[in-house]
Amino acid sequence: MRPRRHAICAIAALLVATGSLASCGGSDDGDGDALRFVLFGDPTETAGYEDLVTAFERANPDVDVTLSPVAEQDDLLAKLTTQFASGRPPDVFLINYRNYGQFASRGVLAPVQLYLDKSEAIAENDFAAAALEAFRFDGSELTCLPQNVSSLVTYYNVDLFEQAGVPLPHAGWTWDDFLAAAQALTHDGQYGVGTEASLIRVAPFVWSAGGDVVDDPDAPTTLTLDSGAAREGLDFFLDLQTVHHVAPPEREEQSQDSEARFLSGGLGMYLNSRKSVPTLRTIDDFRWDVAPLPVAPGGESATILHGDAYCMAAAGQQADAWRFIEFANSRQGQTILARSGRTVPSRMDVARSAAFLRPDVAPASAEVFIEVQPSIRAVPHTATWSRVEKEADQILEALFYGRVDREEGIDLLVRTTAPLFAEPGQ
Amino acid sequence: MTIRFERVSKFFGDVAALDELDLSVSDGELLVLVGPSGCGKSTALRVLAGLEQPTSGRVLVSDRDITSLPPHRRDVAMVFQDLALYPHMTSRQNIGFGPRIRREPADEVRRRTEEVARQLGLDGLLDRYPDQLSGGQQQRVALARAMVRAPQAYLMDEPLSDLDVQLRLRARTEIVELHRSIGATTIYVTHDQAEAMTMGDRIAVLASGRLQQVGTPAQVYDEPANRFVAGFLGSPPMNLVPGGGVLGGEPDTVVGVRPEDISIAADRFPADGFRAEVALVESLGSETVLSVRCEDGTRLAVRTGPRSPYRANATIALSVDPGRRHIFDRDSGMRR
Amino acid sequence: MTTRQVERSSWAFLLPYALGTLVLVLIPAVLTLRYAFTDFTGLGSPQFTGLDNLRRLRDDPFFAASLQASAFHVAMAVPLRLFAAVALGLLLAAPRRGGRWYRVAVYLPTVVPDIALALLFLWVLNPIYGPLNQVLGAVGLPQPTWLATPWGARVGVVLMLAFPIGEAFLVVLATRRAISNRLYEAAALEGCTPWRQLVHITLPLLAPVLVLLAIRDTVVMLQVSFVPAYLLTDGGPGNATLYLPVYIYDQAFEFFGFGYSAMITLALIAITLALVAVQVLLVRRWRVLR
Amino acid sequence: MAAFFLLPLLVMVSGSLRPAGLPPPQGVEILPPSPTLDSYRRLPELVPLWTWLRNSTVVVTLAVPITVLVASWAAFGMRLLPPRHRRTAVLLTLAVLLVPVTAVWTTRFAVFETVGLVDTYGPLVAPAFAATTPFYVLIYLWSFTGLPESQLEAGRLEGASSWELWRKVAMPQARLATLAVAVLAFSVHWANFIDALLYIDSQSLYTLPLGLRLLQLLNPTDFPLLMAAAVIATVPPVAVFLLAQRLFFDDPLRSLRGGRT
Repeated sequence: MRPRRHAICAIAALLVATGSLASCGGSDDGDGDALRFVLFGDPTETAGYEDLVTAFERANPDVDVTLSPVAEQDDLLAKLTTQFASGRPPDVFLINYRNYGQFASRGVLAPVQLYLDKSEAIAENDFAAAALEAFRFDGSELTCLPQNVSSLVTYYNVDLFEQAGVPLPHAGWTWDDFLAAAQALTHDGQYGVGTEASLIRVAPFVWSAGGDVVDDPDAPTTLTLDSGAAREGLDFFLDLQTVHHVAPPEREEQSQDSEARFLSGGLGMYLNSRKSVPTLRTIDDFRWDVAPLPVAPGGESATILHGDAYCMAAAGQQADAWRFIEFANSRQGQTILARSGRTVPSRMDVARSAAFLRPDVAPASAEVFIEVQPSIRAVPHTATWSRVEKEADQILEALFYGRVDREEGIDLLVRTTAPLFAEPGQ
Repeated sequence: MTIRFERVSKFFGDVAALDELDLSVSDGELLVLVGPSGCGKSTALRVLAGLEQPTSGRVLVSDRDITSLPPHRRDVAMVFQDLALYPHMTSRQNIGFGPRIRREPADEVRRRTEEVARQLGLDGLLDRYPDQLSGGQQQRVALARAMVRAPQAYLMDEPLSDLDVQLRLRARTEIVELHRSIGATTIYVTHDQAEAMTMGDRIAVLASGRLQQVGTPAQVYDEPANRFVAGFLGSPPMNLVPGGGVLGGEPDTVVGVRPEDISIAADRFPADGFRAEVALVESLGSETVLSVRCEDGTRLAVRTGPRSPYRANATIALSVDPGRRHIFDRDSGMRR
Repeated sequence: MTTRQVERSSWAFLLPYALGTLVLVLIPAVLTLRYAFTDFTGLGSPQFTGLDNLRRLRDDPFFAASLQASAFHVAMAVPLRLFAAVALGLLLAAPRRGGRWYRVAVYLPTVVPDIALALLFLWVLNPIYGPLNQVLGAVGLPQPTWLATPWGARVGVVLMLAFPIGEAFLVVLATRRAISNRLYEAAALEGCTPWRQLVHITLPLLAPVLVLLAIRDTVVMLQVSFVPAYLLTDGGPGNATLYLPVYIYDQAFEFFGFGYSAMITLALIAITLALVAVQVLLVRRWRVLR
Repeated sequence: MAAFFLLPLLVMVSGSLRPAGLPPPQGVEILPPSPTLDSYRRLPELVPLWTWLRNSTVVVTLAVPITVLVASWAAFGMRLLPPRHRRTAVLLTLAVLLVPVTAVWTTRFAVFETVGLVDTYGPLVAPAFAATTPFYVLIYLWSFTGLPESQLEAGRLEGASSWELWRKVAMPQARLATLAVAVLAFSVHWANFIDALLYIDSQSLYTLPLGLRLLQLLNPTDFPLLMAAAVIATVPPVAVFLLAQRLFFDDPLRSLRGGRT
């Protein structure tokens, strides 16, 4: 019958049209043989990985790599979840140590330990211990291979410090020095210190005061920020905004976030990881540098790990995936990435090289990222940790900006997150 | 109550729907406003109802100028062509809508609604919705809605045009009887000349916004004031022959004669007669209309009795009583 | 062509749509239904767990918060959006010079992409730079930190969604235009004021359409408010805007709770159907629909 | 009051003209002091704006015609069905409208994965094969039910197949319905965020909505830049809508059936 034949032809034509998009649209992964590498990062960061992939492909002509960058960590998790669920996980993906637990706990990752042990190109002791530690999911075997070992530091506006006659931050400076500097720098719409209000920002203060954020780092069942030394650290952090007003209040922060404020010269100190450096390097109207976090009175110096690692999906092309990871973590591979200035290489030899330290550009004290490494600690990396953080951060923000009563808020913080440590099905 | 239009004009943009209308309606009269569609008859009604403001002129009711009065203060009821029944209300609610709006007491509204319904034979239908009623029933609900108000005047805007022929004939007589029994001034608008002839105490013929003629049906039919009225009333319409032709007349006139005023000579050729060939025979049962072609080519309609013996192509002799001729000026169209 | 043939060709015309719907809507929906009673995490094979997810739903404080957020949202947004659509639809239905441009103006925010609308409202609601607070400040009203307080964020999302009401507006407009003017003239003759015309004629005649719009808007606000809310507030602060679809997204895509999120989806569908049913029953009662 | 609804667009444009880093305005300002197009210049330097625009354009140029075809076919098929079956088809279509999008997010992924369409334009175009939304089928059905049975019968007497009736009788009279569906489908596909978020990985395939999200994450408080991006995302659907506005506002229901502007 004529009408049907026409209709079916048309449908077929359409299907072919969209089908062919599948191959023309999806760059070169149509055959399924290319190695799929998923990561998160902004365009400048992604550019570094593109260079890395190019170098790898030149060295390994038999392997094609498809790079799939996503914008941020939430999106990365969504992407990974759908891909694992559909049975087509990426062969290699880059993930933060606070998020890999939910994959590792379900046994969908291929641990890198065996591959690393057999590797002739790289060895375990090439890498920073603090970074390795966070990626041993069961405490002994290395699950993913760390790519970087960044940590929380203090960026500061040298000019503002000098104008205010405040001594510059230095290793071993204390909370009192920090607060005094912040207070001296806060005036006329200018603020002393900017930070986001989140668990990973609070944690180093808690540790420095001698407390911990959870009851048992290996098998946490609750947050422990409500009492003791942990509470002191939390209080000091919250007081910055609610009592001393040295941090921008919420309406200011919403209008101009701390990074933008620091860039425009309106902020004395800014707490962040190495990730800010490429952006801060665009500053040309004042001098800035980097220093360790301040230490609690009578406490120990502490900072928090910001580290990502390459993980391999158990269902992926493991052999080729490892070849890529091996290359990326070779001296050559990490040197390529170090150029972006955004990461602290997990390979100590690269971290100590000029590729990372870059004496020609700010920050002058880049070695701070290496010197603080002994004091780096990590939050837990259990299966539900990212969920705990998500909920905790909402409440910490309310606390930091004084939206809720301190006691009530902290109580709520502990109560809300407690059930999440043992969320069913996780 | 009496109604008077005084030099009422209504312009829509550049188009005159009413052009200096002067018209009086006396108390208790049923006046039919008739004319082809677009002649301004509905506009006249709407101006009277207050739904349109005239561009100029005055409308007087019982000698009072009501031109600027809002519709509901004019004490007139209107029945619309599409009836305008509220589809979401039952017959009862439709009929009682006006009184309820005017906050009349509920039992009074109820009593009057039922009374009017009885008068119109709507008894069992009060709790039905319009879409559950037949066309004739809907028409009566619309009428009842107008009557329940006991207004000084009824304005009816072609209320029967959506009914089929049978119903229309019946409704026509019903309305006339109602008018007789109520005795309120009524203006009835229609484009149907037969309706106009049968219903009106007087007929007002409108064309292009201008009043052509007012008078009793007989006056208007027998002495049309101009060519337009002559051609508009009557079916088949009056034969109008420029210059008169076989009918005889001056060159600067148009001569008209009604089809029933042409007689057919039975056997002998009359002195003032003329010959014509039958082109078409239309038998309507009670009468027959012949379409004939005269020797000079003029075509005429001739009305004759039932069971006509004439066939197409037959030649017949016709004559016209000169007193039955209507003579109009060729240029002005006015009756001479 | 015989009737049989006509019927066969009609199925041929329906085929692409039927296939598309089957593959893109029905099969995925049925799969979701199945997952709701499993512990499916997206990894490995799902195990049937009976009503476990339902029990978990009952005890989940985040689900309760989410339910509350959605309830407040629907209660605020649906009446506001409907009121605006109806008021504007009736106001602008009358033909007048340039009337079409007013209608275009009302519709325009509806074609703004969600993401652009969300970005715009991040700016509008900005506590210091935002135009809204500037206006509030200019007339001496307090200038809240909109997105930082639970109610501020909820109201902010509602405010944003008060603009894209073009569809309902268009429907009201079209329905109003379909009502014969004679009805209003008849009412005017009875002395019906414009207000009473609205109450006695327009609203009753619009009623069936209003019911449909209310149902549709409830469904839309319950189910589709995901994108703007996700972009504007991402559930915060304090889960005040953790609308059901946002929580479903979080569970499925961030917390590996495929099975559980499917159960929340079922709950969402059940709530939607219940609300629709209540609305239909209510109007049956009021005899608006015959 | 109607002008009130233009405010968002005005605010968007005026916001995009603010010089970056300007201190907060004192009082209400319609236009920023010293307005500048600087944000529009910075935008393509910071992000691959042209790639995003191109990708979005590809998606809508595929999705809109497919939507029109599938929706009009489906509606014409329903029109040909005997009334009883037609009613069933309409009810089923309405039921599909009630299925929440959240119900198919994850499981649709599995479907796309099976046919290898993940991380292609496929998932963005795919909804067009289900007419984008059943609503568009109903628009066409409304238009086609205005088509008298006699026209179809007359066509059949001439020997026209159903296909020819669709093409030569039904579609020419439903031109306005086609325009309406095309305009609506354009704005839906242009704004499609969630499908892009879920099923697109490669930045080279990012459509504009996903790109805007990336921009928001990168520069959360650079409002002039964000507003400029919002303006760019908004201009095409607004332009398309303005081209077709007659149709929507003169007498929507009649014009869908009437076939002529």
